[in-house]
Order: sequence, then C-alpha cells, then structure tokens
Amino acid sequence: MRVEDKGLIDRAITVPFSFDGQRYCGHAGDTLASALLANGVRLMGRSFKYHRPRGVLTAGSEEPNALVTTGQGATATPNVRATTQEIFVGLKAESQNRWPSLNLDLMGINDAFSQFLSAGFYYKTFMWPKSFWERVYEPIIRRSAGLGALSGLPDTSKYDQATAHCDLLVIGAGPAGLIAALTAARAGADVILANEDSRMGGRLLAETEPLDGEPAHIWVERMVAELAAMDNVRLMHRTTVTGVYDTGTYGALERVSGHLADPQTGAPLETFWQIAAKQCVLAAGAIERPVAFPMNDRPGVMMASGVRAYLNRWGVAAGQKVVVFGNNSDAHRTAMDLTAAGVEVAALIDSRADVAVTGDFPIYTGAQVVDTKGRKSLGEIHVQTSSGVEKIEADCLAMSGGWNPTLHLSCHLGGRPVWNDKIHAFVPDPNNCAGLHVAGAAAGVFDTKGALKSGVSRAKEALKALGLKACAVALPVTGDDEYALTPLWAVKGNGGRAWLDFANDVTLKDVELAARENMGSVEHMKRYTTQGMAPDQGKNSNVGALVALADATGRGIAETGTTTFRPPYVPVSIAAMGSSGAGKGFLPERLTTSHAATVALNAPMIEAGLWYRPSYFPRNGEKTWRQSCDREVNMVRETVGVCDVSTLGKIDVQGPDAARFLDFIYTNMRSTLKVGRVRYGLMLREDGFVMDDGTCARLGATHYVVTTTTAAAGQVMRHMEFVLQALHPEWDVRITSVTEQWAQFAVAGPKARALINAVVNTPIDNENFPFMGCGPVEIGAIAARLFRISFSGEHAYEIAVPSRFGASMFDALLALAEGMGGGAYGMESLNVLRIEKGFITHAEIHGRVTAFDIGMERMVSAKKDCIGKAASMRAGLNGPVREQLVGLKPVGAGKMLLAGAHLFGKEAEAVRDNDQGGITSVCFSPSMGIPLGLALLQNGRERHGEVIRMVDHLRSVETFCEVCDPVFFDPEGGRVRG
Amino acid sequence: MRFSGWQVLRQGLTGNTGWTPQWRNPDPKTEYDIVIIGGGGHGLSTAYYLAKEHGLKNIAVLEKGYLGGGNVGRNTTIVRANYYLPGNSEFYSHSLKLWENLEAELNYNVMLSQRGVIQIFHSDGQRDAAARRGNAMINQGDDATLLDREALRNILPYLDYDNARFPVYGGLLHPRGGTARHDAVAWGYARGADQRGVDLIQNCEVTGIDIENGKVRGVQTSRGAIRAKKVAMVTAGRSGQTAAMAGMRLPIESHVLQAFVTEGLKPAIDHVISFGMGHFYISQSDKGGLVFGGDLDFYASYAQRGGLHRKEQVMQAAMTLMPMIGKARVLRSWGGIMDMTPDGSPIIDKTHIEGLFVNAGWCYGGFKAVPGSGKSFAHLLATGNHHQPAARFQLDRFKSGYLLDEEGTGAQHNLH
Amino acid sequence: MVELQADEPRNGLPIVVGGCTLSEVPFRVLTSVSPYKGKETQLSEALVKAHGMRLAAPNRSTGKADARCVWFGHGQVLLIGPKPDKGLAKSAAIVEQSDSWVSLRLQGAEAPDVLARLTSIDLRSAVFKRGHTARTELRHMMVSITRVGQEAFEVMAFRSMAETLQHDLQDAMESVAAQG
Amino acid sequence: MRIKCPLCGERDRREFYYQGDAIALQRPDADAPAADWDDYLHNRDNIAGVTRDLWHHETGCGAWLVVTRNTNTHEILAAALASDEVSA
Repeated sequence: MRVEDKGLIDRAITVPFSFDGQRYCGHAGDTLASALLANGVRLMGRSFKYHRPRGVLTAGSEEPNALVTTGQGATATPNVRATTQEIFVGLKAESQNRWPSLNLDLMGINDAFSQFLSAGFYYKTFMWPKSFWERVYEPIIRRSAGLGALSGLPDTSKYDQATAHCDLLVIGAGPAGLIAALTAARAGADVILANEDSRMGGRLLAETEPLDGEPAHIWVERMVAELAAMDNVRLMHRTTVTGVYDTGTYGALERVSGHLADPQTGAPLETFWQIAAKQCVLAAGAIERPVAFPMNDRPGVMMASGVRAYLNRWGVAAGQKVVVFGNNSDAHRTAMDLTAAGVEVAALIDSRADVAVTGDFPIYTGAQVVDTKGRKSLGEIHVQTSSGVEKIEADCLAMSGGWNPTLHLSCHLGGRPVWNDKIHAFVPDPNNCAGLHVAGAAAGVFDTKGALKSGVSRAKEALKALGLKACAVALPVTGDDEYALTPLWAVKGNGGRAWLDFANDVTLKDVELAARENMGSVEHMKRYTTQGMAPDQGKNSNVGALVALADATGRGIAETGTTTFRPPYVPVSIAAMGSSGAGKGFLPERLTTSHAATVALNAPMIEAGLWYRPSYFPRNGEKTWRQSCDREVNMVRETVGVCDVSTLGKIDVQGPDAARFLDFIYTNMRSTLKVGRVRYGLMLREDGFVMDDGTCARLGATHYVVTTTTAAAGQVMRHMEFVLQALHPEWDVRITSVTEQWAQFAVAGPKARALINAVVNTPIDNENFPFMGCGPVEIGAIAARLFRISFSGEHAYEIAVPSRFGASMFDALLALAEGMGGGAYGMESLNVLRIEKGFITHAEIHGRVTAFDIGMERMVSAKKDCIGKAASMRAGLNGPVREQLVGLKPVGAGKMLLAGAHLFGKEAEAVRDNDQGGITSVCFSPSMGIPLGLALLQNGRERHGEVIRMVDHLRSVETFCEVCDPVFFDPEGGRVRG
Repeated sequence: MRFSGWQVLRQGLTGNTGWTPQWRNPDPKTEYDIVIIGGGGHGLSTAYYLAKEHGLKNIAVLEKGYLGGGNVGRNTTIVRANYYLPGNSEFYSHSLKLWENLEAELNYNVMLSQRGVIQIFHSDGQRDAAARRGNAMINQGDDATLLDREALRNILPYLDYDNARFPVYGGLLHPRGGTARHDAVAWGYARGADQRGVDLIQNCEVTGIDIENGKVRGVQTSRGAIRAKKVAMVTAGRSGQTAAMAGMRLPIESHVLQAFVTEGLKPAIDHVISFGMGHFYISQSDKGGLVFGGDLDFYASYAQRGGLHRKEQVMQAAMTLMPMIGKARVLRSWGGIMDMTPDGSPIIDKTHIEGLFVNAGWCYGGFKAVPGSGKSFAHLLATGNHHQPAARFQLDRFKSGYLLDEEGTGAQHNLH
Repeated sequence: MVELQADEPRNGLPIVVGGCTLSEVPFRVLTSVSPYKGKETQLSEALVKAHGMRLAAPNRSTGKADARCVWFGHGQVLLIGPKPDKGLAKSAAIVEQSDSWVSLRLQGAEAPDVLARLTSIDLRSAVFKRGHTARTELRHMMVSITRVGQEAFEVMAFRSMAETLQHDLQDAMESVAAQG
Repeated sequence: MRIKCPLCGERDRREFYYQGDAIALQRPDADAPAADWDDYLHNRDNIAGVTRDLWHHETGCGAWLVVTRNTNTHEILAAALASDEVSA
C-alpha cells in the first residue's frame, strides 16, 4: 500500500505497466517490486525446486525470489529482478517457472514430496532401468528446473562494449563512496564513480536518519551536484562493477536504456565497460541476511532493510500488519519508521533477551519466530517466548539477522575474507587486493559517521598511492547509532523446513544432511546441496549456510572457511559482454580490390581466413558449380585465366643480413638466389614440422619479397619477427608486411604472356623473363611487379600493382582475357589445377606433416642450419611408418573419391588397426577426365602402382584406387617453361 | 549403504536421518603399498580400479584440499570420444565405454547424458577434416554422423545460418557423446574406493617425495611422513610442482582455462555444441544453466582465474554462433589450471625413478578421461606394464618424435 | 598497354552523426621507414634535411599536416606526405605503403567517447595529446591512431578492412549520439 | 591484465600474443644433443612463482618482449625488449 508523504518517487507522474497480463499503475521512480507492492501484489514468483509461492524478499540486486520475464518476442528477458527493474510506460512483466499460472502451479506438487527430494537425492536413484535416465528422468528434471525461458529468437537489442580509464574508481555512491569520490576529485584525481542504483545515495535513500539536520537525500543531491560539475569526475549511473581483474582492470555493466519506454534509436540496452583504474575504493555497502526459521519463505516474509527501503524511498508499506524480527539494533529502525509512518507494527521480536527496547508496539525480547502460516501470502506467525508459543496475525514479517559486508569484489583476485567476531560477519582482508581500498559498510563499518570517515581515509590512501595530496573535506553532522547484535542464524522450531537459500530451495536440513554424509568441506556442502548457485549467487545465504555447516560438523566458522567469490558480482548478459561479436562483428572482414567486380559477376564468396574469395564465376547456362569449375580449368589449360591472389601474405625483407636471415627461415638456400629470380621454399616450425610454403623473390642484393599462404601470413610474420628480435637481434634486417600494398593477380594459361604483353609498356619474352623470373614492369605510368610463377602448372605470371589500381587492373585483365577466350577463375578451379599438379595446400601441410612426408626432404639443405632442422631428424618424423604424399586415381566400378576418407589395404577390414592414411584433397579433373585425389599414405612413395581401398563410413562410399605420383598432369613440367 | 529409489523413499519417510557418510575420514597410516598424490577425478578412479580390479587394499589417496577439488570439479562436464589419431582414439573410446556403465559400476548416478556432441564446420576444408575425424571414430568402433547444413538446421534451428561471420556448413555429430555431473563422478569413485578399503585422506598436502638410490621410498606430508612402495603423481594442474619434488621437469606448462555458467533457464540447448572458429563450446545442465567455455587465456598461470579479454571473446563467439542466447546472464565464471603438453595429449607412464609413476598432461580434456585414465593407470601401477589403450601416452615420445598432436599446432604448449 | 585508374574515394563519407564527423583522408604518399642498426641519428638528420622533420620518437609524431613522420611501431616510422628522399635508403629500409592503409578522420567533442567503444587505449586528453600516436587494436583490427587536433583523430587500418572500420566507427558514433 | 610495453606503455593484454617460457631465447646449436633439443622444445620448469616468458605486442608495436611475471598472482614485475635481453 502506498503511504502518504513518504518516498522519493514522483507522484505527479503515473506509469502504467502490466504483470501477468494484469494492468497496474506506479509512479516515476518505482521499481517493478515497489510498484507491485504498492498495488498489494505479494505473489511474484515460484521457487526453483519445490515451486513454492514466493514474494519479494529484498529491495536490491541480490533478490532471490521476485524474478520475472520482461518484454516479448525477441526482446523477452528472463530472470529480471523486479527489485532493480525500473518501471516505464508499457512495461510488460510475466512471472516464471510456473504452469499453468503463478496462482495455480501444478509443479507445486514437488513440495508435497519434499522429504524425498532432499539434497543430492538424484545421485542415489534414477539409475534403473539404465535407458530411462535420458529418456524419462532427465527430460522431466530439465523441464521442471530452470527459471525463465529464452525466447529462442536472435537477440536483436543493441549493446555496447567500451573502455574507460581513470586514476580512481569508486564503487558505490552511498555515504562512503560519495565522500571518497569528492575527497579524491578535489585533490585532482581523475575519478569514476560507479553506482548500481538508478539514484545515488545508497542506504541514505532508504533511511530516515538526517545529515546536517536535513533529510539525507538533500545532502546526497548536493554532493552529486558538486561531483557532476567537476571536469575530472565521471558519474556512471545504473552501473554495477561486476568484476576485479588483474593489474587494475575492472568490468562494469551499465544499464543504459532498459528503464526507458522510448529510448533513442541506436541507444544500447546495456554497455559493458572495461575500466582501467590505478586505484579503487570499494564502497558497495552491505547486505542484510535472513534468519533461517521454519517456513521463513512465505510471500510477505522480507528483509527488514527491504521493508524500510520500500517505506522510506518508495513510500510503500510492505504490509498492513507488520512484525519485525531481528537479532540486532538495526532491525528496530524498521519498527520505528513504520510506526512513524502510521503502519501498524504487530510486534517487534528481538531474539536478544538482554536488550532494552521502547516503542509504540508490542515488544518481545528473548523470543523467536518458530513457524508461519499462509499459503500465497503470510497470515500468521508463531512466536516462541519464555512463556510459550504465541500466534500473531501479520501479513508481513520484516526479518534481520544482521549485515554482511558486500566484500565480494575484494576477493575476485583470490583473496579470502576474514571472520570478525565483533560484527559476526566476514570482512575484507585489507591485503587481499593491491590498489583496492574498502570503505564503509563494505568494510564492516555500519554507522553513517564511521562510513563517512572511512570513505575519506580510504580515498586518502588511494591518493597517496597516486602521488596526490588530499584537501580537507567537511563531514556532515550525523547521528551516533551503534550497531549491536547477538548472532541468531537458525531457529530449530517445530522441525519444519527453514530456508537458507531461497532461490535454490536449500534448507537447514539439506546442509545437515550434507554434513551427515561427510560432505563436510564447505565446497562439498555447496556442491551437494547447490546452495549459492542460484541467480543470487548466495548473497543471501552463503554465511548462513556456512554457519549451519559449522554447527553440523562441530567446527568453528573461521575454520570452516568460505567458498570463493568469483566474477561476476551480479549476473551479466552474454549479449552485453559479447555484443561486438554479433552478426559479422566477430572478426573484421578483409576484401580484395576485385571484390566488388567479383560480386557483380555473381561469384559466390567463401571465407579464406579473414578474407573473402570467389568460389567460381558462373556463366549463362551453367547450372552447377562443377560446370563452372570444369570450364574454368579448361580455360586455364587452353587459353588464359585471371585470378586475384592478393590474399597471399607478402613480406618485404631488406638489409645487409637479409640473405642469411632467409637461409635460416627456409629449409633451402636463399643466399644463392640470383637477383631477378624466384625460388619456391618450405618453412618449418622449430619442432620440425612444416609451417608454411611460399615463394621468395630477390629484388636486389639485399632486398627480397617473400610470399606466404593466406592462412599463415600472420603466423609467418610473427615468426620472422621472433627470429630477428629474439634469436638473432645482431642481424641487420628489416621486414615489413606489404600484403595490403599490392593487388596481385595470377595470369595463367598458354596465352598468359600474350595477356601480360597486352598490359605492360615493354613486352617480355622467354629470354628476358624465363620461368621463375621476376622484375619491375610498367603499366602506363604505374610501377608494377611481375613474377613468373605458377600454381596451376601452366605458363603463368603473377602481376602486382599498387592496391589503389587493383580494381582497375582486374577489370582490364578480365576484359583482355575474355577477348582471348579466357576469363576469371575462382578457388574451385584453382584447387583442381593445383591437385592435377600435386601442389600442396594446408589440406596437406596440416601441422603434422614433415618435409619428408611430402617428398621435400631434399629441400632441407645439408649445408646450413635452419629453423626446425634439428627436430626434424627425430626418429618419429622419419621412416616408412610415416604417411607420405601420394596421388590416387579410382579404379574399377566405384569412381568417387572423398576428402576425409581413410585408406586401407585392398582386402583389409576398415578398422583402426588397418588404417593406413587418408585422402586430403580431391577433385574431378576435366583435363584427365577422372576424379583425382591427394592422400597421405603410410610408406606411400614405395607403393606407386598398388591398388588400395578408400572407405568413407560417414557417406557410405568405398572405392578402389591406384596409388601414383602426386603430379598427375604434365609431370615433365614443360608447360610452365613454354 | 546401497543407493536406490527404495532407499530414498525409506529415508525420506524417516526424516533423512539414516543416511551414512559416503566415505570415512581415516588418519594416515605410516606405510602403504601405493600412495596416490591427488584426490581429484583421476586419483580417485585410479584408487578405485587398483582396489577393485587388482585386489590391492593398502592404498592411500592424499589430497591437499577436499576430494574432487581439482579440475574434476571445475570443468564443462563434457564426455566424448571423438578423437582422430591412433593412440588417442582407442583410449577415449575405452573411456567412453567405461562411462556408459559407470552408474551401475559405482551405484552412483553420475547423470551421464548422451545427448550428442556436435562439432560445427564452416568451410569445405573443415568439412573434410570433420569427415576424416568421423571416419576415424567409426574405424575405432564408435559412432559419428556427418550433418549437412539443412540436417543441422533441423536439430539446431537457433544457430545463425545466414548472417554469421563464418557461415555454418554443417556439423559432425557424435551421438554417444554428452555430459555428466562432474562432482558425482569424483564422489562416486571416492565412495567406491572407500568401500574397498582405500584410505582417502583430505587436507593432507604432500611436501616432499623421498627417493633413495633411484628408488622411491615414500612421501613427506603436512600430516607426517608416509612410506610407500609405489608413489603415483596424479596432480594435473600442479604436475610441475609435484614432479619437481622428485627432481623432474615435465613437458608441461600450466595454463588457465575459463568456463562459465548462466542463470537457470528452461531447456534451450539439447546437445553439446562446439564452434571451432570461435573456440567456443556449450551445453545446458540439468538445472538449466548454460555451461560454456572457450580457449585458454594463453599465459602460464596458477591463479585459477581468467582475464576479462577472454571472457569477452568467448561471449562474442556465443553471439556470432547463436544470437538467441544474448539475454542469458552469466552467473559464475571460474578458471582451472590445465597441464598443457606440447602435443596436447596426456602422459601415463613410469618415470626414471623406480616406483614413481606419473599421470599428467590432460590439457583441457581430462574430465572425460577419468574412468579410462584410472583404469589404465591402475593397470600400470599394479602390473608394471602399459595398459593397451593408453600405451602411447609415454613421456619419451617428445624426444623421439612419436607425437599425438591432434591439433597439428606443434610444440607450443598453449596452442593445443 | 592499359591505363589504370586509381580507386575513387569511399562512398558515403563524410558522415555526421551527433556531434561527430567521419571523413576519409584523401590519398597521400605513405612510406614506412625502418632505420638500420645504429642509424637512427643519421636517419633523423637526413629526414630533417630532406623533409624538415625529425625522426619521431615512440608514440609521437613530428612535422606538419602535409608532411608528417609518425612513429609506427618497433623500429619503424611512417613518412606521410612527401615522396621519400632517395638518400634515406642509406640509413633505413624504405617501403612504399601508400596503398596499404586507409585513413579515416574522426572529429568532434565526442570523438574520444566513440573510440572508447572500439579500442582499449587511454585517449584522455591529458594523456594522449595532440601529436601523440599509438599502434593498437580497434575491434580486432591492427590500427594506428593519432590525435591530429584537440578534437580530431586519424585512424589508419589495413585497406582491405576499410569497410569494417567504417562500419564499426559509424556504429559507435550512432551509439554515442543516442545517449547524448 | 595490463602489460607495460617498453615502447608503447601500459596496454591491455588483448594486444599481446603469448609464446611461452623465455627458454625460447636459448636455442641450442644445430648439432646439440637430442636431450638439449627436448629440453628446449618441450620440458619446462613451469614455476608457480616468478617466471620469464615471451610475449609479442602483436597488435601494438610488434616488439617481442620478455615479461617477468608471477604466475600465482599475475603481478607483472618487468617487461623488456627481447632484443635487449638477448644482446645484453
């Protein structure tokens, strides 16, 4: 119910929204939880395991019960905390984990069988019959577990990832955080103040305690205004710092537009921030803890601090007859505030006997709540007093077991908190996390005055570390409330269930059972009972469960220890942290200069590393890719083809030691290469296996340009830098990637030279430009480079022009080629052409292949050391057991070869023990009229002529094949020299 | 106490007060026949098979923390046998068969869920590699199915087939692969070993390995010296430090691997899906959490925590592959320490010190190996001979070059 | 013989979103200059003599708008504008790079906010001043970022990634503008 | 994690490529015994504590670095150019 004249909401603005289809109204400033409570709605969810009715417990992000789904269709968001979701016009929320409705949930039957569903029961049963686990039991468990549902549709909301830098990050804008931020900002530090809530002020907004004689929010507003006006301060609202990472890195989630009815187009829903901060003040406050008394989970049982927050900040009475039950002085505030606001307090129950309380309501000291009644809403509580059990009618119970500092972030770097016997809570170990200073309630300082002082002190520590001098900051006048409690963790009562973990339905009995079964380590207990694994991450239950375990095992609390706090502090959507990966954003796209023209020719594009390359160039009348591919192969073999090969890596190598360096990088010699000549070569990894292959052209005495495969370009560049910087920094060599500088085109086929000569200013011939020659050429006024190399076995060139002329060059080459009866060719035909010639790609040099395997062991020069040479001599990298590169041709009836098939002796059964290798590449060769394959076959070079069997179980294909030399076409190599 | 549905009913009716400890808390004796260092999945399964298959009783498992506290309790729970290379193929196949009978064997529901593991491919070349692997699996006697794009779309309709940076071409389905409840595996083996007389000793840190004249004599621990005829090092993640106590250097570098779980959600993903281009894999637990992971953080570390950049990269991979999971919220992330070897395959071997054995180097694939590793290691410990399915996991293969490099990425530990 | 045409400037630029303008920097001669061992001083003197600017120190640029020397990484600077003097080759490896890089200019008060969505480096004006330059990563792309004015940055990325670069910058500009 | 590149200053870890132990700087002679190569390529001290390892500032300045780092805490104690370490 709304309470007159209370709260920081704007009553002038009415905000309609709906929950489970029912329309309600709230006010600007309301959360979904406060607005529902204001409308008298108690039942907001169903529990995870027993499907018990649940109402809202807290007023913060730690809420375990009031989880709803907001939005619809692709924007449907499950497991939204009603306590943090601000309402806006048109907000639609639905309850979850119930069927058919929140009011009538048939899965509630689980609750009746709860004694059979105790912790870990599933490890002990569901084992017979064996096949029933996957077919029967597991599907039932999966369907009844889980909370909200994903829509199944792609997330179309926009999200951002961003980075910020500062000297000091202050986490939390309660009294400690605000004063710390101001202290640091006035000293000149670059400050980021990140606050989870929509409004700054922290607990000050939820209390009636005045600051400087005024309502606390007035002081807060003054502070915020001063901070906002400073250039060196950045205020981040609705921003939860979710993780502390190494060397001053913090993760933070900003909720940007999910609270708006009509956000601006293009605004992200959330932004995930990476904040690099030199120092940090953690002032995240504290979380009040429940008491585990029997049947403490009914809708209407709430945290006392939550009841107070709803009253003071949102002007909502959480009930009409409220009982307050606590073990500490702070709980009394709830009773006082409610009474002052005219809400009936049916009782204040303090479990401490020796405590003096005064108030205008019934007071029970030394008493405990031992039972509650009411199904979907609390109706009655039973109080054990010295004189017996008393029943009190109440629709709300405000409980307080004391406060736990919100110290999670101080443990993300592996530190453990320490137990404090004074406040009976874990507090941060000040040495846990370098550069992180914990202030205020997060450090266990629960009174406002102390929190303010600690905020200033921690800020001063941070300033000192930053080398800055602090200026004086005046503290406001506050009260002197002392926080005092006597621990009360659990009430045994009548043997009913007492919840520790509301969200995962873990009760005191579950923890006791874990101890009974010797799951006595805190980690065992957690894993066995699932305590702490629900959406609230144990924020409400960890300490209580730990104490219960300590009790059950007879150990002390400190000895029992805690589980580890890990990021994120609050759950973070995958979309927020991974937004830039959506669609094509996962990695950049690299487009060649011929891309537009290629797409215009309707060539399907395929990925090659980050690049896109054409698969084939369809022409009129061609219905399948094979028709286009066959035509392109024939075109290259008969006339001339043009192919963009710019994606190959190109590295410029210069310097006095360039030749020596390349001799060391490649297996074969580079120093003996003549200027104006090109040589093919192999590069090994240091472990002796083939890294890459490519060509090396000598442009001058101390100037080379080498090519790499498209896939290995980055790896090769890094490897070269490694050799130059880390192995031989004494060599004077400079390498520069020129992949992007040159658009390079293969021109291949009998008419290749004619085409080249139609392009260049000065014609070339076989004398001045022989096979494996290279040199500068001119095209009009443009300086280009020409290489006579071939990956097709044809008379071929690669011509390189500066990339800005690439598109124009491609058009020109294509037009000329078409005039000669040729045209463009793509990756499919390129693959056929190279297989016909037995040239390898990464299908063959897949990382487990040696120079020996591909028949290039003679290319490993005996005259010099090179990378990988020593390791390549190991026994396991040599000899007949190695699979060696061979060609395969089908024989007999079966004509199909498949890459990925395995090879066996002609008569051998196709099982692992008989496996002799596999097919790496296949094609249909239009030149030969048959399918061809390249394969890696055990002792293959010795087996040319043998008939073996290819078996592909997956596609049910078997073919006999003849082993042959991998060079199928023009083995003499006459065509390249023509 | 034997576990059964009847027992659950009976105990339920009597307030669940009759359940007994799943294992004892014995004090260490002064001498054992075999001391196993490490009470993780592999150590516990080794102890179990030593007791069960080889009739050995005088065995201790020494665990510095709590049972099952190593990587067996810190992984993405995937069970599979989809390896390519001889040596790996037969081992994981053997292990999967043990999994399939584990519940009956241990009288413990480890919730093996053979929901199918799907490896997605994104190009013709990757399809060929997937086919090569699938055929190897069938050669081994296991199962595999090659799915084209449309067949994959039928079972995984929510992948981004049309707009992703790397279009989906299809997938290799391993129907018998799936998931299991990770802690239950450790607990089941612990309970089984305990029942057969093995002493499981928690909070007992080994601080030294006693070696005389090239022969192992026992160990020093935080709970005193313990003599042993044989000592087995089963401390994946910490293998380097354990071996150092015996003066050995291993071909291992320790790296962080992160994993993530979301809040509980109604069933959304019914398989284990692996996305090679993004180094991303995901499944959904029976409780409803989406469990997923990515690549190593790539730097040597023992800190058991991961960096933010890798988290973001993993989420980015998730978003490009299956943008429908964007609104799932990550609840927890954690980092395990991985024993990375230079070929990505494990080590189960004797050492040059008589009586000292090593089981290590599981990289990030140790969970599915728990039954097979325990069985093979127990065989080696008991008989002195290599167990056939694990016969190639020898220490000297790096020196000799008989490597088991599935990835083909070479002798750089973090690339496997 | 054929007449080759250079690419036209990119379509759609400049664009203005919110308070930011994204435009393409027209073609300029770019030359990577990598001094040989112990030749830094000699190179710097040659640069001063031929082009009127010193060799840029790490993370800095020298010269003026039409002739700049921008530090470009380990052992390398990028000469922007003038055709390199032949004499430079005596002390450094000289490699033509005019076609390797695409350069976009982002101008406006919100430019640092836009870039903060794409790169992790610290661009606060007190830290990254006019004339400062960085080799870094922008959404998985290797880039060079130089502050060329109080509110202006030049971002260079591989030519083949021009579309992704423009797309990402535009996306971030829209996002920042929508929150303004 | 942030690493202070000697050239670029402090940068986020995402710009760096990690290679492994700085043993990679001590490449054995071509004719060194097989055991030396085995140690170089495979065997590692794998220290839980302060190590030296090799990183490449791949999307930054391109320098190879020797980073002195604590593998237990991720504290970075120093980062130097590999070329300086080798020449020194």
